Amino acid sequence: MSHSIPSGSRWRWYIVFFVAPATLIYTVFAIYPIVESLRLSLFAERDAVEAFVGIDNYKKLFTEPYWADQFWNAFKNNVWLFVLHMLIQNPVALALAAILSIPNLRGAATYRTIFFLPTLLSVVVIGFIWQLILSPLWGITPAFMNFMGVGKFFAPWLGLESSALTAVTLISIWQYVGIPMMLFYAALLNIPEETLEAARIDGLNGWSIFWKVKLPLILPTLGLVGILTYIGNFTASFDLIYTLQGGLAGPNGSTDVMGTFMFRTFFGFQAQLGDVNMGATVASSLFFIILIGVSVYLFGVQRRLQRYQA
Amino acid sequence: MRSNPLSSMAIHGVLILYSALALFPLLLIAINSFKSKKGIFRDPTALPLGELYSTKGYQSVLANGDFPLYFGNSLTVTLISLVLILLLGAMAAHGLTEYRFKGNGLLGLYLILGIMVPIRLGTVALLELFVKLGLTNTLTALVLVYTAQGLPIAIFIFTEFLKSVSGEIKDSARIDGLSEYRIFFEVVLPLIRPVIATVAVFSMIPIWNDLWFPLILSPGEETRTVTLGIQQFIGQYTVNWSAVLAALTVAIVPVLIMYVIFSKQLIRGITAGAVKG
Amino acid sequence: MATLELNNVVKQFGQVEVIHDISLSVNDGELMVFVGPSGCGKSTMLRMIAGLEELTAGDIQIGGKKVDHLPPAKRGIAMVFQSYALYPHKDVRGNLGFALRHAGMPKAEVTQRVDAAADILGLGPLMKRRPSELSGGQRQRVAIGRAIVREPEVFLFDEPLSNLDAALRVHMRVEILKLHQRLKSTMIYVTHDQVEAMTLADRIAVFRDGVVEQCGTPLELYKNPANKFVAGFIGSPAMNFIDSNVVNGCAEHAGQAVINMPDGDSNHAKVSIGIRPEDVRVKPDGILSGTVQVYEHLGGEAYLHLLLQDDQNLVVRTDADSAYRIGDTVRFDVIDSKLHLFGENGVALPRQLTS
Amino acid sequence: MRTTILRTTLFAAAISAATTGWAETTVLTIESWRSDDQAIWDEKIIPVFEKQFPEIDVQFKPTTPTEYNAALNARLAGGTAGDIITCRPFDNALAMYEAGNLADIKSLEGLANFSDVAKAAWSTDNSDATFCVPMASVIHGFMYNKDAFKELGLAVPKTEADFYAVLDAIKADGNYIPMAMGTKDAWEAATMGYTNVGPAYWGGEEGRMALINGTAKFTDEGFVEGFKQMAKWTPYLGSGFQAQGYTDSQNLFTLGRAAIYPTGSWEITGFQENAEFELGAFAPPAKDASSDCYISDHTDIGIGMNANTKNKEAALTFLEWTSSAEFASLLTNAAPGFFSLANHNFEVENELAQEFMAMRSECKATIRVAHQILGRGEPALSNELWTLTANVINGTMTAEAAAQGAQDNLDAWFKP
Repeated sequence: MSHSIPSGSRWRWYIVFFVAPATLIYTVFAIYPIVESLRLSLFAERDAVEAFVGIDNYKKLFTEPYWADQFWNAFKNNVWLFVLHMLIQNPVALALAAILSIPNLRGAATYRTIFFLPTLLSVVVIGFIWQLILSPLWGITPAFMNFMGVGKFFAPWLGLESSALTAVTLISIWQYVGIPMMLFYAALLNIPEETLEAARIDGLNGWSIFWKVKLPLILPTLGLVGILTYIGNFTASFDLIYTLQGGLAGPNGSTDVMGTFMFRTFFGFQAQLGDVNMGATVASSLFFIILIGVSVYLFGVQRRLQRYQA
Repeated sequence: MRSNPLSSMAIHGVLILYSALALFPLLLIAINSFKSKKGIFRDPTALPLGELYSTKGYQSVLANGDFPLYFGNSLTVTLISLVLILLLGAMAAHGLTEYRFKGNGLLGLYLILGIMVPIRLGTVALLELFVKLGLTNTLTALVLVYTAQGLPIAIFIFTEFLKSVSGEIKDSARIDGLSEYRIFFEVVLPLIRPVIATVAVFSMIPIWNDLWFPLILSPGEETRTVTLGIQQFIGQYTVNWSAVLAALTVAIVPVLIMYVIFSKQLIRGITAGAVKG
Repeated sequence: MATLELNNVVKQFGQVEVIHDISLSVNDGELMVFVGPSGCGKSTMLRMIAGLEELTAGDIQIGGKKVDHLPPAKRGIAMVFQSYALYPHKDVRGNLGFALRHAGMPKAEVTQRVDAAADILGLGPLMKRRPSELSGGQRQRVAIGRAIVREPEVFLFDEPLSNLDAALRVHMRVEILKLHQRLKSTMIYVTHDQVEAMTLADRIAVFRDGVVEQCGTPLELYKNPANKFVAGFIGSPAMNFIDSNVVNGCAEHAGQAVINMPDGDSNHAKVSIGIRPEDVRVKPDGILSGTVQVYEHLGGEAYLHLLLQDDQNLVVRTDADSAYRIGDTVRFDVIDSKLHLFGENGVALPRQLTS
Repeated sequence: MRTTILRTTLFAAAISAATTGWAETTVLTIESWRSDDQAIWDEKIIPVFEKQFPEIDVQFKPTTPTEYNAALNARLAGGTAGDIITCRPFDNALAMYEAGNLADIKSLEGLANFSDVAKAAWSTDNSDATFCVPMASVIHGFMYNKDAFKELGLAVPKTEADFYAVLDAIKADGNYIPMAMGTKDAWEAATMGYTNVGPAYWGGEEGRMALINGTAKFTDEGFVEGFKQMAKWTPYLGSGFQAQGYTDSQNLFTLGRAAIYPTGSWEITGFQENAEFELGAFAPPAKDASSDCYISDHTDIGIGMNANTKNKEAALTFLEWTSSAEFASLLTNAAPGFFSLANHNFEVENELAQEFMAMRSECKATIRVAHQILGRGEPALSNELWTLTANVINGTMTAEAAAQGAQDNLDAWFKP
């Protein structure tokens, strides 16, 4: 015997009501355009008409030196970007969060606001300020370094192949450290006071409580920050590098990342005309790289980490 | 923790040092925006006092009488997008967490897929779409794109939060005779209030600061946003740094105000378990 | 006031059946307790009665009327939740009157009903507070008040006391009992705590794995458990079970005949003998013996945890003025007439005991 | 100010539409990368046109140079690009024409006012189609701080030897950075460096045509020498020049901290507004006293029509006007440094502009080496030259290696 649904209606319209508007806007204005773009990676202009070429564009991207060199250069730079963010941004964020979460810290709210400020700013602003600060011409950094007695170590970092990427990355870290800091901070505040008291009774001091109790307890947040860093490393890094170093991501391509490479390919740059199909190919490759990372996180890291969760 | 004065001093020392690092660049802009060009380059770190002081930069900005319009546009776009992101995102998250239905998990995954891919990839298709819809050079186009772009993160955070909320209160409302719609608006929405600030801040930043979509979708004079306006302004005044710095300062202020409004709620939201991982 | 009938109720979540064909009736004005370990289906059953879960098969009647097609609000029920489920953004008065106002009741009547409920529960001074400003007990009282104002035909309680501390729990238990006596309404109360079940219930339904193992008054369940599960679940400390071989029609323990099998029953080679701690008499010439492992003294009475010769455990109640030390050997007898026998499948064997 | 004008025009248009009833206003939008010129167009050029053609409302909508191509291409693809498109010269515009984004305007009568050389920048190789009206050329050379030269008693250099002697003198004095240029943005290095002084070594047009014909290679002496000159510049640049961007250089020079600025004539307006000293210009030095000097008189800006415009007639009207003597004079005088390519006679009033104009008669002219035909590879050779030149100046690459790199780019696709 069939039974009626308590709410009285067979087709639960309210679910449609809740889910449909978001799904619709998202599908039409986010997924559709992206899929449409990715579709283009399977096509190429042959004799002035779009023709289906299968994976030819991908072959080109990975075999022709002109493309492959750029791709691997950008990829390598992205890896460096990621490593630096993981080694500097996230530990600094964690340290700041750990300090801020000390109970009854005076001025904690003010510090928090200040630390988050750079995150709010547009890259137009950030790019401009840091170029000014690091500029060898206007003398802010050289003067400061002279003052500190290390003036001879100054170099025009943004302009040197050896240091430009690292300099840009440090600026990015300066800007975005607020986000992981907030996440860590929230996670640290969520640790029950009893757990910490138990640790104190077990004879752990401040340091060892942090390493042996707090850190394991916020591991899931560490994982989350890790994957957000990974994604941001491929998607968000574009704006800053484009603003600071231009479309060619100089000097000599040393700051080129997947984002700038894709943009340059897709839309062209100065004398170079855009190639929509190759741009889409780079974009799709980027998409798969991100997808692999996210899958590793979802199916490997996150599962393991969640065991610690209460 | 027992605080001994020495370690407390060390802690504040570290915090103040980092504050200086975070604030110095911003102060630099603000200070120099009140100087003449000569003043900026003679000594960038000097305070705008005496002969260095000049409001020429701000005069150039004001002379370009369009900035109020740009601010209006940015505010309109940002606020409407925010409302849509928050409302539709919360609705979808509620639908996904509260009801069992076929394809629920898959739909959830689909909706947060957008975190991974920058919509910018789809610019050309988007533009063609808006041309067909007759929405180019309208703020509506921007609102739609930003909403689509902001939804995945919003849904992700709301879902995480709603998962941690006991379902009993909704059941209780059901027993009190509320329809599913009213349960959402009268019970769930007030419940997620602390997280709303979190989502609002995280969604607001990229919208306010975006340069790309205004440039492509709505570059028209009447629909220009502040960030685009500033950027074009910089383009026109490449060598007039007083004006550029004044414009940059002017661009920072509104974001700052919005942040201060939301910031109290922000931490409460994050700590409410919003972003648990 | 109404009766409640559950007829052949089945519930599946996807492919998993969690309620297997349950039929049960609750009388008008009766306080029925659903008890069982977590995951036994008791809460699911309650939620189906409330209308929060759909039935897969079967039907539910309240006051002789089929209700399983009705939304929760139309079923004439009210429910009190474990987490209280108060609206955090409304004060106590707002929480109490919310359902009534929503149903479109005139303001004056809402106020009158809310005040009456507040009066019963002593919430008067708290009316302007928000839930976050209330203690656990006060919140629970508001949650109950919210149910009362609706004057439902059936009250549903879903583990309402488990978030409270022990003393408050005892106190609230009494209040609920008083409330039931005062309102004389039909109530269904879900708990995993058998003490709550025993003290509150007119009748208890013991759930396990989606079936009702036994339903009856607390005393029936205590005296005549239908199976080993019910026997072990009802009563505190729990009933002891001694594995025993049947030799010559006699269940024996450590070579010592303990109890005769019911007449003519020769189908069992092994049985469990169920012995409640209170049905053991310690005496120096007892035929059974064990070594004291733990001695619990509760003031008015004391419990001995004995290790029997074949390494089985037995908890024994003894009077408070006796003194034992760990390692002492204790001799005892069992009261034959109060023993229970269970077959290998756990089902109670009829007791026609001769000894 | 701008809006006021805009509003007045709109208002006037509305009035005229309302009173006449039939005259509908057509709005033409101009795409351009010259955001610096906004005021010039809004205040000086457009009002003149609109006075003659009140039924057409022209709006100048520039995008900053860094975003111009990307944004324009996206808008073209989406069908929202402006009616009038400012064209970059040669291969870039040609590709846009071939992609169907620029219309063939060969039928425009006004094109007769331009020389074939000028038209070549915006025509197909066989000259069958012309897709932009030549608007202006820019002349490369050097600007210098006249006050500084006076102070140090320096004369304008004519030859390579003079040039380095002057630089050495400035460097020895130490008050000024000899030359304001950085390599951070890369394009100045190639545009104001290599293609500025290089023609003197590869013989200008001769050398460029030889490359196109396949009779010369980048690895030939003249082209390598161009790169070698770049390497010689390094010691005269400001410290930290690697991180010095275009605007940094502009500021360095206009603030009077650098004495010489390798540049093009397009800087005239901005520099004259901002510099508080007297500006002068000199041509790229000749190899030696017996050699000719060469300038890059680069056909830089054309103006064409979006092939898909809905206002074709109005757009053609506007383009026809841009080929007139009136426009040529307006542009050259409003934006001194952008020299009209038309054959009309008009006066150039700006003195500094006149100095640049004078170079035309003193030196042989050519265009930027990589722009015509040679720029069609992947990546475009001119983009490649940016990076190569910057590398040479930075000292991370030898002149020979850079020349080889440029030749490799050609070898990969180019058939003479």
